[in-house]
Amino acid sequence: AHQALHGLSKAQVERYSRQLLLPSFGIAAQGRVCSSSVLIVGCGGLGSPAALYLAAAGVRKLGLVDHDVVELSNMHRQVSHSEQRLGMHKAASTAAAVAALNSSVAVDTHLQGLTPSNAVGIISQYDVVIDASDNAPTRYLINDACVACGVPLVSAAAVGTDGQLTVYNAGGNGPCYRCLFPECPAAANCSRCADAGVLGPVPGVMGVLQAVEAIKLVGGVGQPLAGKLLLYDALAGRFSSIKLRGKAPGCAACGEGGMTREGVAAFDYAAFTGGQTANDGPPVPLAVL
Amino acid sequence: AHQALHGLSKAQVERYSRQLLLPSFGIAAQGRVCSSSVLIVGCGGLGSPAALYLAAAGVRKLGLVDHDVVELSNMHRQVSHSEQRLGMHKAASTAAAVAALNSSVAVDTHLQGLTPSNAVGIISQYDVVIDASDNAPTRYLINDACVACGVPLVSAAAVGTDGQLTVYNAGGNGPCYRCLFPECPAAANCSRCADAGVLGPVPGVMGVLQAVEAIKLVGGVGQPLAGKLLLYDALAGRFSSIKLRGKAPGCAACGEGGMTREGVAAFDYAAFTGGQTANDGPPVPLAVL
Amino acid sequence: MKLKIEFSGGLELLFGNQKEYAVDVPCSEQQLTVGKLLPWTRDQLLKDRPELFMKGDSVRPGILVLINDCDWELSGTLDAELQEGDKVLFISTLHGG
Amino acid sequence: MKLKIEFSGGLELLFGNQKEYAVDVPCSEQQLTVGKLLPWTRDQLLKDRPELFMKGDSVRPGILVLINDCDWELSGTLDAELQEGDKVLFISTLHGG
Ligand SMILES: [Zn+2]
Ligand SMILES: [Zn+2]
Repeated sequence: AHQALHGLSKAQVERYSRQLLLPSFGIAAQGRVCSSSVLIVGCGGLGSPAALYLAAAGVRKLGLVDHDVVELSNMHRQVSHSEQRLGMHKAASTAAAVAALNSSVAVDTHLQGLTPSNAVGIISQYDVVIDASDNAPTRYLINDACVACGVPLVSAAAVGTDGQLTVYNAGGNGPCYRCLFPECPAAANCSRCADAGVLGPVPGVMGVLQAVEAIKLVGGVGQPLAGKLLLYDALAGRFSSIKLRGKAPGCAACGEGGMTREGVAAFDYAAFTGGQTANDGPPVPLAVL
Repeated sequence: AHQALHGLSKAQVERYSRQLLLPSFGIAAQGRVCSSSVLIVGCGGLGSPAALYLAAAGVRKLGLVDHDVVELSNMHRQVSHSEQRLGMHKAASTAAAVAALNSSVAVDTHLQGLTPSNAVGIISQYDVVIDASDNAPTRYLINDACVACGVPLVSAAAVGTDGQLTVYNAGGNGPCYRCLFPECPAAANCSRCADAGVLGPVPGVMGVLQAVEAIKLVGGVGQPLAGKLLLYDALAGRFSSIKLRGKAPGCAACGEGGMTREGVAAFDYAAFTGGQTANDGPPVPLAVL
Repeated sequence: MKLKIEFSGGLELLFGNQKEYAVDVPCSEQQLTVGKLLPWTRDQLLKDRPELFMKGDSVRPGILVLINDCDWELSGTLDAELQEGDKVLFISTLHGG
Repeated sequence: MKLKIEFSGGLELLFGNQKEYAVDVPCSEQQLTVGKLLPWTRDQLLKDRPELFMKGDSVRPGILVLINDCDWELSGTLDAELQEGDKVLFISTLHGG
């Protein structure tokens, strides 16, 4: 009878008791989290902590997308992996970490990575998507597929000692990624970790913040971090928040006659981004050291 | 010859390559991190991510203090543990997670918890201390021992959907914990997770931020978050920073004739805090659910 | 005098679980100290357990008072003079982790 | 006109690895648009690889311009008029993770 009332088992009540106690969260929000599904694209520096905290919080299903394998140079920031799993597929390694932490979470791994042809099919199965990817083509692809499928998108990035975070597509007049960046930056303007380096816990901070925002969305609590961009400057120990433009009327993704599900599959993301690949490039030569 | 130049092995160069690439970090800061020691008091919601990210970043020695065992109600936020390690001592469980992530980190576990008689002996062995504890007596004890030993202290707390973070004892005129709170709050004014609940990833955010601040301190980079208190309001998705008072001249810890190493061992923290214990109390009855 | 009063760190639970108040506090000749604001806040805004907010003439131990995001110790604690539009933030220190 | 100019997201690497500049920009009758500030910033502050900052009359794709922490799209982009004391922040979007 009790189980029927709130939909949580006795083990769930014990496991999530500290969230059930929270007046601003409670049984209703926990129940929604326990029946939600979240997709994490990228099991690296952002996706590692996002996956751990979403699993711990008790989402029903976690989707994990990556096409890389765990390398030693990932280990300083990608804490869902382990030395024993070096060489393993990243999504499979993160799935193992999730299973060890909370075996009640269903995990779907997508080992081929997100592509224009599979993106809509995968993303349409989830309530919220987390962009934890590391390259421009994938970021445009995720944005377009989330717009086409009407799925909220928690997007973050981290390079060097800086982090950025915002929520797209969560209602209101907030912009999508293409509203902000209608034209793709040149490769030289795209800071990536493999080229520019990154202080390990900086993506960690941003990835846990992504988990917070995803839990707020699926739990139906709080104000999503939408229409604003949160900036973290780790060296200064400072966060700031900037107010973003509204939707661009002529946006190729969210505007009138914008991106459809079919349009995503047909779009040439490689050409649009000037031949940038969805692969993390080889490590910069460190012979100088 | 190379090793002699920068003190890092070939495996270290590969593992930490993304931090070595960082102009603002580089080989000098990584070298300092690799020869540093950090003590984490509390292997719970804050200490779990702090330990993972400090291990990943490559500190030489990590001290882990706790006296509790892993319970199911911890698992929604204490991501260094696992279902398999339920019932294990928390410091030992976190040590296992650290070893899996970076076997080159030396781990010292202190399973008896921090007490007035052992605090100075333990803390004086470390370069930086992280306060990841969950109760008032331990927070005063850590503060006093860090003041007496001259060790910088990265202090954070999280309850409900709020987090707080500051760095004490890191040079300058910043206050210590007793400067801010010379009189202990009554138990009813002390929000703790076991009583008030906590949204799982909120201590996660604060714990990773503690790792960032500890790495800045031992690496000698950036501005420590001292003399300021960083506030995180997860429901609003907002960070703010407030300016704190300077040192209180008459502070019982850092003032003239303040706390000595011997004074810490002799101080009655239980009496000072009105009989609050260093134990996380039993869970609030959840029969109502 | 028009002020913003905010509560954080769980203190908002004593104030109807509302974190931000825009208030207009009666005062003579635009003179208002924090010492006078405290009992007004207790009497007008507090909904629950008044003993957890004030002790004597001041706030309870464990509560920080911030005027425009600066510790009130920097501006005279109870004697700090408030100006039109000031933000007064009360924070309860947290011990959890 | 006295302004604060800030760079973030790696853009500071083009500007001598300095994140904040306090500048005094020559202008006629206190009239200065962002469109005029851009080439001044490039010519006076930029140390390295000018092609990564501007493209044509505007900033390169991937750079956000914020005036007092608000997206310049909200105030007219290149035609936005600056006031004494304004803060102009240039952010490079990040792709890493
Ligand atoms: Zn759009
Ligand atoms: Zn002191």
